[in-house]
Amino acid sequence: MTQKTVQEVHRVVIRFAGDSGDGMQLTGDRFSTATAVFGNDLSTLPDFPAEIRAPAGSLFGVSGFQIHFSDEDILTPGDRANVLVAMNPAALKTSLVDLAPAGVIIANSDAFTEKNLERAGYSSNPLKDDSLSGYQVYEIPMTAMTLEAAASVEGLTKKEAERGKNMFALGLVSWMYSRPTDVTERWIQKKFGGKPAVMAGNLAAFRAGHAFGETAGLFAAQYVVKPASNAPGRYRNVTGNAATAWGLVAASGQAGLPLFFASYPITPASDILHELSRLKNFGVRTFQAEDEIAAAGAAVGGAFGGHLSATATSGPGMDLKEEALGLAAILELPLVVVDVQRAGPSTGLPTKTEQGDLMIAMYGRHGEAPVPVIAPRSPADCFGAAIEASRIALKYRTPVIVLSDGFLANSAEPWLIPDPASLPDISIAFATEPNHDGEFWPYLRDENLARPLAVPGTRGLQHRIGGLERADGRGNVSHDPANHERMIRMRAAKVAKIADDIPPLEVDDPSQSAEILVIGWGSSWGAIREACRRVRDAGKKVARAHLFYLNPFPRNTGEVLRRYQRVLVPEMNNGQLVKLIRAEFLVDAKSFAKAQGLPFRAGDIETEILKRV
Amino acid sequence: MTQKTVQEVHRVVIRFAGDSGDGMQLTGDRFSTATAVFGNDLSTLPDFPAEIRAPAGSLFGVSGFQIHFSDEDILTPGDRANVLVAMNPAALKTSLVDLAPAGVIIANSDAFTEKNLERAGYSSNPLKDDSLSGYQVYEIPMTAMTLEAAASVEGLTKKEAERGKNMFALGLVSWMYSRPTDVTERWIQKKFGGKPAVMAGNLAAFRAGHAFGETAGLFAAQYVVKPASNAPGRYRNVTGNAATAWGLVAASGQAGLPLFFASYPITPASDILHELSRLKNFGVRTFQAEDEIAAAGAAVGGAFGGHLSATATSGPGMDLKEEALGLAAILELPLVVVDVQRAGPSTGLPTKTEQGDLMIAMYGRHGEAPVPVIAPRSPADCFGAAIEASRIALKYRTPVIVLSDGFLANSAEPWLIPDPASLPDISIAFATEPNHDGEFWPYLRDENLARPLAVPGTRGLQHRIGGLERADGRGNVSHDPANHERMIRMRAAKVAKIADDIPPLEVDDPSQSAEILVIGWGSSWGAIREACRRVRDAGKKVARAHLFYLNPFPRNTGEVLRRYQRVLVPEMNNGQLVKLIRAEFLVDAKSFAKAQGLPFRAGDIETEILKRV
Amino acid sequence: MVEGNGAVGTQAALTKKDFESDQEVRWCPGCGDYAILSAVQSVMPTLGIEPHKVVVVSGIGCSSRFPYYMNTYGMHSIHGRAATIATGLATARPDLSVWVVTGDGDALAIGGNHLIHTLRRNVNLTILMFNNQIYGLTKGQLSPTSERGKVTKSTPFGSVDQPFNPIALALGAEGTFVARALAVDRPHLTGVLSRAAAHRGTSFIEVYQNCNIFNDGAFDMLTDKAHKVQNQIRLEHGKPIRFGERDERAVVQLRDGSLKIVEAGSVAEGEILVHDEHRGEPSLAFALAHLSTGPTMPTPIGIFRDVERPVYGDDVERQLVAAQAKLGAGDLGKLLMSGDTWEVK
Amino acid sequence: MVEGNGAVGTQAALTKKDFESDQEVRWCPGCGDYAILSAVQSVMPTLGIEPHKVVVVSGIGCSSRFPYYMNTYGMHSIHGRAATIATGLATARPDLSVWVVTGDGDALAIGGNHLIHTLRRNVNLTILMFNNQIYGLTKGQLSPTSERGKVTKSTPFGSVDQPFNPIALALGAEGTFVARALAVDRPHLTGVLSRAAAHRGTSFIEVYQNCNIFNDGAFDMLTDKAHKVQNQIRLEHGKPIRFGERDERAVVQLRDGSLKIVEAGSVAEGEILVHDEHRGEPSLAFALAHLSTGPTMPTPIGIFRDVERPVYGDDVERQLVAAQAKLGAGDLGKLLMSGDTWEVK
Ligand SMILES: Cc1ncc(C[n+]2csc(CCOP(=O)(O)OP(=O)(O)O)c2C)c(N)n1
Ligand SMILES: Cc1ncc(C[n+]2csc(CCOP(=O)(O)OP(=O)(O)O)c2C)c(N)n1
Ligand code: SF4
Ligand code: SF4
Ligand SMILES: [Mg+2]
Ligand SMILES: [Mg+2]
Repeated sequence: MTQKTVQEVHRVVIRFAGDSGDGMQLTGDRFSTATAVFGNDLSTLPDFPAEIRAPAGSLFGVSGFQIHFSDEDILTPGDRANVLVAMNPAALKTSLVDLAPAGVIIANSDAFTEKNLERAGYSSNPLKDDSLSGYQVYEIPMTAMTLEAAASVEGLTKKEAERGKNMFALGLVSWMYSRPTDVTERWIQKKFGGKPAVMAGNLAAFRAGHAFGETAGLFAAQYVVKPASNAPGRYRNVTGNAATAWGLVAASGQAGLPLFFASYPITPASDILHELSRLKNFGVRTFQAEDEIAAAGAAVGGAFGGHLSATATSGPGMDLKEEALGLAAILELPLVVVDVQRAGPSTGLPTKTEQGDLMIAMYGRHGEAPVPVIAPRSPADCFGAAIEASRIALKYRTPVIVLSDGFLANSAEPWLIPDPASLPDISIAFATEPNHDGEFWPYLRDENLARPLAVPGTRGLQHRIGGLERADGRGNVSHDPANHERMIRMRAAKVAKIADDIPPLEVDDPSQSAEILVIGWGSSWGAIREACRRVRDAGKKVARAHLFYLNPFPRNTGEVLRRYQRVLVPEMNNGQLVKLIRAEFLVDAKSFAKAQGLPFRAGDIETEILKRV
Repeated sequence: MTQKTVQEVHRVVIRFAGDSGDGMQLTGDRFSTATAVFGNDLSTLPDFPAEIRAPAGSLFGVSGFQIHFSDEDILTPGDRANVLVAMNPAALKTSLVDLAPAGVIIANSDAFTEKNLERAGYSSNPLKDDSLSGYQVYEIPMTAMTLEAAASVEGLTKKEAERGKNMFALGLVSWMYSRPTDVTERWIQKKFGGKPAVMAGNLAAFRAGHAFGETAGLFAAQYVVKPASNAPGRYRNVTGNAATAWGLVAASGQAGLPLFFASYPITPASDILHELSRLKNFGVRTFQAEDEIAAAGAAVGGAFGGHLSATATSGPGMDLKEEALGLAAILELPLVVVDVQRAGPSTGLPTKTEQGDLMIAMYGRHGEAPVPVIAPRSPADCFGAAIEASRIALKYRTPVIVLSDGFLANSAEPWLIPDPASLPDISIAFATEPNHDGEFWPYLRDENLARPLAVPGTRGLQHRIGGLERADGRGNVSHDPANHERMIRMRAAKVAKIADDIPPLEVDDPSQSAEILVIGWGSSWGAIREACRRVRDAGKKVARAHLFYLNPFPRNTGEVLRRYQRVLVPEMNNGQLVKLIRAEFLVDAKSFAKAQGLPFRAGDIETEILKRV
Repeated sequence: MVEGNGAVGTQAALTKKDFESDQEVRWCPGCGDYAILSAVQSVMPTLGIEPHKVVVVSGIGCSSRFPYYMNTYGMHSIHGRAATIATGLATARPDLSVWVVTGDGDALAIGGNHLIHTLRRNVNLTILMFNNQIYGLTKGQLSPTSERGKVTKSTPFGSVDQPFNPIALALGAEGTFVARALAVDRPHLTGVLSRAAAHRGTSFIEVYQNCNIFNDGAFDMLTDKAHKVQNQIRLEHGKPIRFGERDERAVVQLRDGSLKIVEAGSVAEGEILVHDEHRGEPSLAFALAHLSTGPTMPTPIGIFRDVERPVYGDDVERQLVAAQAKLGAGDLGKLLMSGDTWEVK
Repeated sequence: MVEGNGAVGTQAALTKKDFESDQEVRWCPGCGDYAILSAVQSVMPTLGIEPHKVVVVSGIGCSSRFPYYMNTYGMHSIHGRAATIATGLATARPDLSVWVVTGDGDALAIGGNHLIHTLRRNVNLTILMFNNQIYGLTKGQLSPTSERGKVTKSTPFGSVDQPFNPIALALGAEGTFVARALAVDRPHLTGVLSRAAAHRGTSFIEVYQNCNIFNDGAFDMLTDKAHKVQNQIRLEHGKPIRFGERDERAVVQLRDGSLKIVEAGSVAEGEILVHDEHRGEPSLAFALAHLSTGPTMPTPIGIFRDVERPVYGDDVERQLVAAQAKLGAGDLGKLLMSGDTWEVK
């Protein structure tokens, strides 16, 4: 065994790339877990093809997983990778653009066959010609070594054995970055518990990869990234979709109401349904409807029945839910609608992320039907967003839209697990008694302009609601022109008034004298923050704010905006928040719009800011 | 016979009001026709209940029809009526608010029975107490006189005879305002041609009403409103819905393409379907779909098939069409979508008018899917709007939204019938040949950024389109991030570029030195114009502009807006155009919003302007 | 008083009045909807369900104004979507008695998909579809049950649409309780309503209802004094299917399985088809649905099918109970701690 | 070469290649969709319709990628809405041969309403529904054809949904051509496809298609060498329905109209049900649809029903022609001048 140096580095970006069938998502996921357990801060970016299983070796079938980890806090999955693990030529070809200059390439040389090279459109083998001379290339026959490692395992087919090559890669990279191995080994043991041969094969492959790093003379150094100094407590990795699902469950508990969740599968929102449908012992009722209209309708029904009621979808499904949303707005029923945005319009790029649905969230319904809109900024933030949406929905009797997106949905970050006891009480009181001269009037209002909710089954409070304009107070159908106008204004005022009940917009402006404010919303938070950090590191001044509440805006938003000479609004769309800001505050905010189906790179925003400071 | 004076007046507003079963819409319609044929300018406002046939005598069952006619040009159906024809107590009660001080009430005293008074909530008969002392009241036993007039008609049941009382009222008012009788008599003869007894009864009633005016000593004067000096030519009355239907037929002719019209019934848009389904000899295919989604889908199919394809709906239906609209936007297929707006949100006030759908027209689709939006300003203007929408749709291969509304839909105005030969040629060339190295590339672009359309059935140009992002040029599915961004920008640029192809915004500012600009869109045109006329008549200065093109705005819009110190935006909603203007031009435009389900009264806007000049 | 659908209570007897709201009924004078409202209001007190445990959900249409007139909980919702809302409500709240009132357009045009999915899931709902074979509220267009050739506002040259046979459609969609009744035949209608309410799962009742404004007389052949006896084929469980003034006509099943109307005298009594509501396989009910192609000829009236099948909401509930029994009530703290976690000190 | 559906042409013979696009086929290796694509591409040239007269419209799903691979006109549209687009296209352009390719989710979940309305209208379309009893593209959720108890991503405790019987649903919706085929049985599938193409009106074919990723083996009992002979019940017009290795089993209709599988030897030959695709009344086809509750038992394969009924687009066209014959071609000037007009001088 040669003596290896162990170098300390502060941050590393690794990209695993291979065929859809190569198990790259799993590999990345396991590496993330080990990294998290080790104590680094991290951010991940899964990036998979639209096809379920594309033909082996094809360019469009490449599945990638990028992880950025560090000993300090991490804000994005990283602009460019330092290390690329390429399981085949197609993976190499599609991922090279994302590799930093002089980066490391670890290639499964066994997969660089003539056939695979041709499929990837290489006329010669890049590992053999000098086209990769700008990088540090390690060619490793991973398939062969995996097969060898598993050779002694009884009852394992060759195909099964070969599928362990991702574990080989994982073992190797785990060694390179000094990741703990026990976490992964335990996971393998548990995951394949039912199939001892497969378990043994995977374990062998993982260990072989690790040992190869350790023993082969190939690698000059092993790296270590020290744990980040995160706040003390117990942590886990969490994706946005899982956090959303758990947030809804938490909200149900904090409201003291059972959760009713109606949804129709759609990428990238389906995992919320998947997760919630597992939680039956939490009393969660999930309903896979025949379409998004039915899901939204059922959710309205659940809300009328006094449950905490929610639905989740992505863009195309939003189009279909709008009519029910408008109904819920006039019925004034609590309802949480999660839109996990993806790249549109139409089917667009269904597995890619975008922030294209802010306008439809604001204005997607005919007539005047304003509803509150909020947007989480990171995977873990989805947990709180689900609770906050539930709180607002219940307290103000209104549908609330949560704008998550494909990036948040699938990306993971370490999360300081909250103590359930620390969560807010969001329970509300249902009506139990007549409230007007012995009658029950469903459209009387409290100080928040919220109407009383009498749940079916409550004796004596029978009443009828519906989509025709309601008489103020009494709640019967009213064709009175003045009442209609009053009710339109009332519904708008109710939503606007929520601004009294939310925190002011915080500004991050360490210099206190920046001239430019960068303001964003949703999942671009990390990239914007990282960009500002870099700008400041470069000695320039920039202020930063991030809107969690998009309707209504926090009370001080206008004041914040007007404090700066220039306002820049980076968005992963063609400019939507910027329109709302300009209309509302008459501030000459400028849009920096990028709509490539990918999360922002901090570098892009950094460049844009530097142009303007 | 007493000698009557004939007084000349310049403008009169008459309101006919009665039970839904009393035939008030017909009465108003016939009076309008006679008035139009006589040569007055006019504007009408039908106002009917949501119920099909409300219980006789009920307040909510009152059906009204207001007509404003004049010897000069008319802009609105009139703020308040000069004459109210009240066929029963409920009609009197609900319409009195719309009667001008000292106005004339012509009441069918036979209907003021105890039962009817009670149904209308009168504790005493207003014709007998002095509650109407501020008005000129004529009590006429119309039912009895109608029955008497028809007594000699053979084979007429009493019920049938009684139903002629609206014709009695029509006869009487026709006499009062010196309307020609031949038009109405001819119409009665034609309408009831198949039922001679009913025809005779109605004729007798009409003549009796006329004769009663002439012979009874009741009326001191007969009035005459001279013909207006309209431009020479042949005229007719037209409602917005009829004009829309005919405009689509005209567009089909001018494009040289058959019309395919798919729709699902909804008030107040259904009449477009009704009218078009009659025009089969124009080659118009109408398809009553199972819902609005299917209607929009079928329209996309018709467009792909090379027809001029259109669909019409109202608010709730717009929610449902948005997904197909987004598809059409990415397919870049020509499609005309008419939204006859009604009062929302949700079912709202379905028979009432509103301008509540501008935002959903602009932003109702997930993702970035801009489409052109235009809005006719008067019933007759719907004809040109349908043609212009078709022109833009065909030339730019894009869905186009036409925002009509319930007021335009049902209201009528005289229309100088256009000469078909004067209509624009809006034909386009379909692709017939490969356009790229022997292949057909459906996403190459012409100078307007429009793509080539190859209609199925064209030999050799087979190609596939779809809702996944298209590769620029080639048109295949593309997951390339840069291509996605390029295509999003391309589609937006194409729509924006239409601004080069539309006339500049005209400003009506006779003083050339007004400080305030009033800018509106759609059906409020007449009311705004009338309001400005009054403000100017009062010696104040005001400028006025009206947006027909809402997306894109005419090129000079910003320049126009910035020319004025104050900008006022009257809208029949809670403020929508005002948001677009503020966001786009950063002009501190103020909203004057009214959402009572009724068209603006000129007086309301006048007051609002006067506050600000 | 017991919770839920179909259970008989013990409290002071309820009356029709208990189910009447204070709202003025707003259908056209003479509309068939009045009779159905009255029938429902008179059946309700006999079901032993208190008004506050009943919810009536409707879509949009003349028929869909129904909930306003019932002194129960109610929702007048969106065109075509009542079944979705009712599905959510009944699934969340299996303790309620949830009724859907809908029209032929509301249920079969825009709402067709929700109807068939509700039927296959067997959600615990009672669906009353008022079939007037026309769009009433929008003033007279074609509906999916309008007959071919029908002249309406939207088909001035006559319809070219083949109508649905709603009973056949419901059976094709796995309906467990499928019936037809006439708005004007109160005793028969109330009988069917009681049975529908007693059925746990989705009960679908097509009620032929005259729209005297836009489609007057559509059902005269089944309701007119002069014709009804010849044309109403009453389906009664366990009884041979005979009809006519003196039961002189009968339904027989031919060798090839098809049904035919014959003179009762021309066949042996044993040959006459005996109606069996409860037959598991729906083909006989389907054949009965096809005995008539419209209400202008001899047409079966009554319960075509009434079978038991697991109920959607009950099964959902059962899974919750089972999961809780197995895993214990959900513990958020544990959930969040599940999987890989680590401590930062 | 003649325009339209089903007409035989005279030009240089078309080949399979003429119907293959240049796009790389992107289904999972082993997916049943490949076989269907290949079958369709090989049937097309035999229909005598040139590629440019063919349009394939699809919704969204794995199956719905189909149009990209056909060298015809095509549209990959919106989830569930292919039938609407195809209806518009076929109605506007009766000269085209319009095909719809859809999945069990696309056609029966979100698209269920359009499917049943298309069937009742009898729009001139050939609808191929690839039934893999799962949502493929969204990675493995329950579909409306998934069996009860099925564990999927969205039903980890097993499904509580009663599935549709797609053949029964299509028959309940007035389908005129209703068939079932197997992706892997090329000769049978191509036979059914040819017949479907020849049918004017809506042809609905349910194709059992294996999704080897998310629902592998769902149809093994019908396709496995070991089981298929015992389980495939081939429906052939005019022939007694027998199946099994030596045709030892048969379908008979009982006295009460229901169908039963018996040992062929146990009944007289004349008692065996003779299949009749063309029977006007759909009850027999419906009973056949209910012979099996899923592809894991003896299941009929073939054409359940093939009857003629007026075709929507044809009738629409006929009304235009009639109106033009009666009123002359539309004259805009005259139209605008119709009704009351007046002259201003
Ligand atoms: C989304 C939407 N589309 C269309 C309408 C218009 N609409 C209201 S009721 C109705 C049909 C009514 O027919 P039916 O369901 O048969 O009820 P009926 O009035 O005959 O009782 C239609 C098309 C609507 N309200 N919403
Ligand atoms: C409006 C909308 N909702 C949901 C989706 C997501 N989605 C795409 S395909 C699909 C179902 C696919 O199942 P199926 O139709 O059976 O086709 P398969 O993939 O199995 O061939 C769903 C739910 C979508 N694209 N659009
Ligand atoms: S229009 Fe017809 S269905 Fe509607 S209320 Fe009137 S009579 Fe009844
Ligand atoms: S997921 Fe299933 S249906 Fe989709 S392509 Fe793969 S094998 Fe075929
Ligand atoms: Mg109806
Ligand atoms: Mg499927």
